[in-house]
Parts: sequence; structure tokens; C-alpha cells
Amino acid sequence: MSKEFTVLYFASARDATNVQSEKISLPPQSTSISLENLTILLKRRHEKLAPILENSLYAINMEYVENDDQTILVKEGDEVAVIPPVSGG
Amino acid sequence: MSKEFTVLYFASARDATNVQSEKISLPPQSTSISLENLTILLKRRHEKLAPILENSLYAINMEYVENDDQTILVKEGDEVAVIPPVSGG
Amino acid sequence: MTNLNKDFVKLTSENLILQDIINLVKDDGAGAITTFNGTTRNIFKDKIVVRLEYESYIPMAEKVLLNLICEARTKWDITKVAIYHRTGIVPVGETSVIVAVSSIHRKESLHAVEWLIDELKEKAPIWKKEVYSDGSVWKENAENRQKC
Amino acid sequence: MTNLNKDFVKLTSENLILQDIINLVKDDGAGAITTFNGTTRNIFKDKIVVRLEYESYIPMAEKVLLNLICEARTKWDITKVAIYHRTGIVPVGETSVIVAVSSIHRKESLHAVEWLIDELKEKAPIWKKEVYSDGSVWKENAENRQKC
Repeated sequence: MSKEFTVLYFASARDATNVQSEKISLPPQSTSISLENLTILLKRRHEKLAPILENSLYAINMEYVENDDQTILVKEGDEVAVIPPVSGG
Repeated sequence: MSKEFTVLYFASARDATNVQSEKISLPPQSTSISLENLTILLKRRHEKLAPILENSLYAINMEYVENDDQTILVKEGDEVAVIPPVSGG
Repeated sequence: MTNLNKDFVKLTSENLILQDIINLVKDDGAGAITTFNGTTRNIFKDKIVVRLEYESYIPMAEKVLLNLICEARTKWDITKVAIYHRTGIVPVGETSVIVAVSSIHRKESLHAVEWLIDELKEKAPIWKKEVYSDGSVWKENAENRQKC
Repeated sequence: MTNLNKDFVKLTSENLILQDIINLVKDDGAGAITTFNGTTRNIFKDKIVVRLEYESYIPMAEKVLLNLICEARTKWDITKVAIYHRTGIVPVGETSVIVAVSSIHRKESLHAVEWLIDELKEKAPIWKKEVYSDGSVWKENAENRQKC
């Protein structure tokens, strides 16, 4: 059985993907995926998501991460959220 | 009939004079009194008021005045208030 | 005392109800309302306060507060303002003062409320007597307008 | 979500009642309560807003807000804090967010409220959609946390 992580989409990201969340398998034989490769993967799955990802942040397990931090890896069971520019208040 | 003005006392000033307000006659033949002379007059009328006046402001007709402003005169019909340090809020 | 249905100022012996005062400043065009509530504390420098008594030179206080609102309007773009202050006996835990300001953008009402309560404490002819179990004292605000 | 009965954070689809939130932060030892209320405006850049819809990543939003309160406590001596934010449809004129802080002295609650609403707007994973008569748009706060 493949190892999976979850991706959540909010606001404009959800409008672009038409899903609230999905489970995605890690690449075969790997136990993790870098943020850079995650972005490539998500753009391939959802064409309309590309421009939104340019301006979004990721949160992993409810913590913001820096998108260009190469030490961060998404692992099995992680919950990744695509966070478009926020507008609470 | 003598020309009068009114003096109002609040808070510690009222405690010192035991009156809320009083009418005071202008000195004979005068149509006004300076703040300096007013202070002398009030201290003479109310012994306990002296230390309170040291730290109080005057308001004339509901406007603060600078106690050392020699151009200001209290005239007939004026309402003078002794304003001890305020503590609203 | 009200000024053009935009500024509401009152010294009153009645209990202050925050929601009533919010309703005065509410405005569909204003996205922000900031309120400051001063309530009586039960302790002052280790002395137990039994109750507070507020006294005011009411007509002058209302005039001073309306003038402060007028000055605040020169500093910030604010929509409606209400300042209510209680007089007479205020039991511990009850509200002695409420300042409420509405504005289109939030910074305006936040800054105006802070400025208004600071100025009120410095300039409004209102006095507070703290009554303890063993006596009482007329307080002085640190912000007091200094005698020149 | 509550932390030791001092911090109250909630994302909710229910109407926000200011007095209920004041009651959460009220404390006999605290002389000051400052509140900020964000309400939906009827106009945005000349377009008539029919309604707003808020969406949130609720568990993360509540976590972010509790962390912000924790950070605020390192900056100011504050007593109790409540942050309530509405989700779902919010009609014009209704409250979308309330921040309420009590403190012994007034400056603390005034400054903490301003900082908390600023940080909420920058960091809380909450999104607002403005619905006009001719379409809708997801808003972006000017304070947005920048992508590095």
C-alpha cells in the first residue's frame, strides 16, 4: 500500500481544485517529498492552481512553513494546507 | 446692590469649604477681580482651602484658565469653579 | 448631550450598558467599533475598596468631552463617538466609563479611543473618591493637567 | 477553545454577541476592558456588498490565535483575552470578529487589542469572500504574511 499525505485547499485554492481535501501518494519508494517537488506535483494535478500557489503559503500539520526551506519534507500522514493570502477580520 | 459672582467647589475643595457653591461680592467700587486677588479672597474665607488651591485650577464659565494669567478678570455674573486634580475614568 | 447624532456625551448616575452605547455608534458604513470600559477594581495598593463615588461638574464635563471629540475628529476619520461616565456611587465590578468610537478603518477607532480616554483622564472635571473600610480619599490621575 | 479559563478563542457560525464576550474577560481585579468589533460594511470601493462569506481552516486558526495570545502575554500584563471570529455568511452590519482584553491598567488592554487584531489579519487562516450583485471576490488583507 502506498504511503499517503493529505492536502487541504481553502478559498481561491479550493475554487481552483474543486475539492476541499485529497489524499496524495508519496512517489514510489520514497518516504517524503520536498516542498519544491510538492508544488510541481500539485500544479500537475490541478492546472488552475498554478497561479494561486505563486501567492500561497503551505502549512504542515497546522504550522506555517517557508516555501523555500529545502530542509522541510512532507512525510506520510502529514496534513498539508494550501493557504492563499488571508483576509480575516 | 453689590455685584456678585458665583464660586463652585468640587471634591476636596467642597470638603474644605463645606459648601457646593456660594455667591461672592466683588470688592466695593470694582467691576472685576484678578485671579491673584480671588485666591487671596478665597483663602481668607476658607482657611482649609489654602493647600487645595495650591494644586487646583480655576475654570471661568466652564473654561479652564491659567491661574497666573494676569489678563484674566472675574466679572459680575461669572461662574468660577475650583477644580482640584481630576480623577475621572 | 448629543451633537448632530454623531457625538454622544453623558454624565449619568445610571448603570452603563455597553450594548446600548455600541448601538449609538453603530453605522452600516463603519467597519470598526472600538470600545474602552473602565470598571472599578476591588484592590488599590493592597487596600480593599468598598465602593467608589464619582462627582462631576456635569455641564463643564460634557462640554469638555464634546470639545475633545471635536479635536479627535481633526486627527482621525471617525464616524460616531459616545462617551458615557457614571456619577455617584459605583459598586466594585461595575463600569464607571465607556468610550466607543466607530470608523471605516480600524486604526482610526483604536487610536481615537486611546486618545479620548487619555484626554478624559487629564481634562474632564470628574473626581473619584475611593472608600475603604477605614476611610476614604479623593484620587488624582497621573495624567492630571498641571497647574502652570 | 479555552486555555486555563483566561484565553477564549472560537471560530463559529453563530451570531457574535458582544456582551457575552465581555463577560468572558470581565474580572474584578481588572480595571480596564478594551474591545474591537469588526462589522461588515455595505460598500467597498463603490461596489455594493450584498453579503460576506468567511471560510477558515478552523483548528489551525484557533491554534494560531491561542499562540498570538500567548505572545501578547509576553508583551503586556493582561488578564483575560477572548477572540471570536465568525464563519459562513455574515450579513451587512453584523459583527465578523471581536477581540476583547481585560487588564489592570488601561494601556495594556488598548495596546494588546490593537496588536491582536493586526496579527489576526496577517496570520490567521481565515478568508473573506465579498459577494456583490454582479459577482464575488476573495479578499486579501493588506497585512498579509508575505511568501518569502
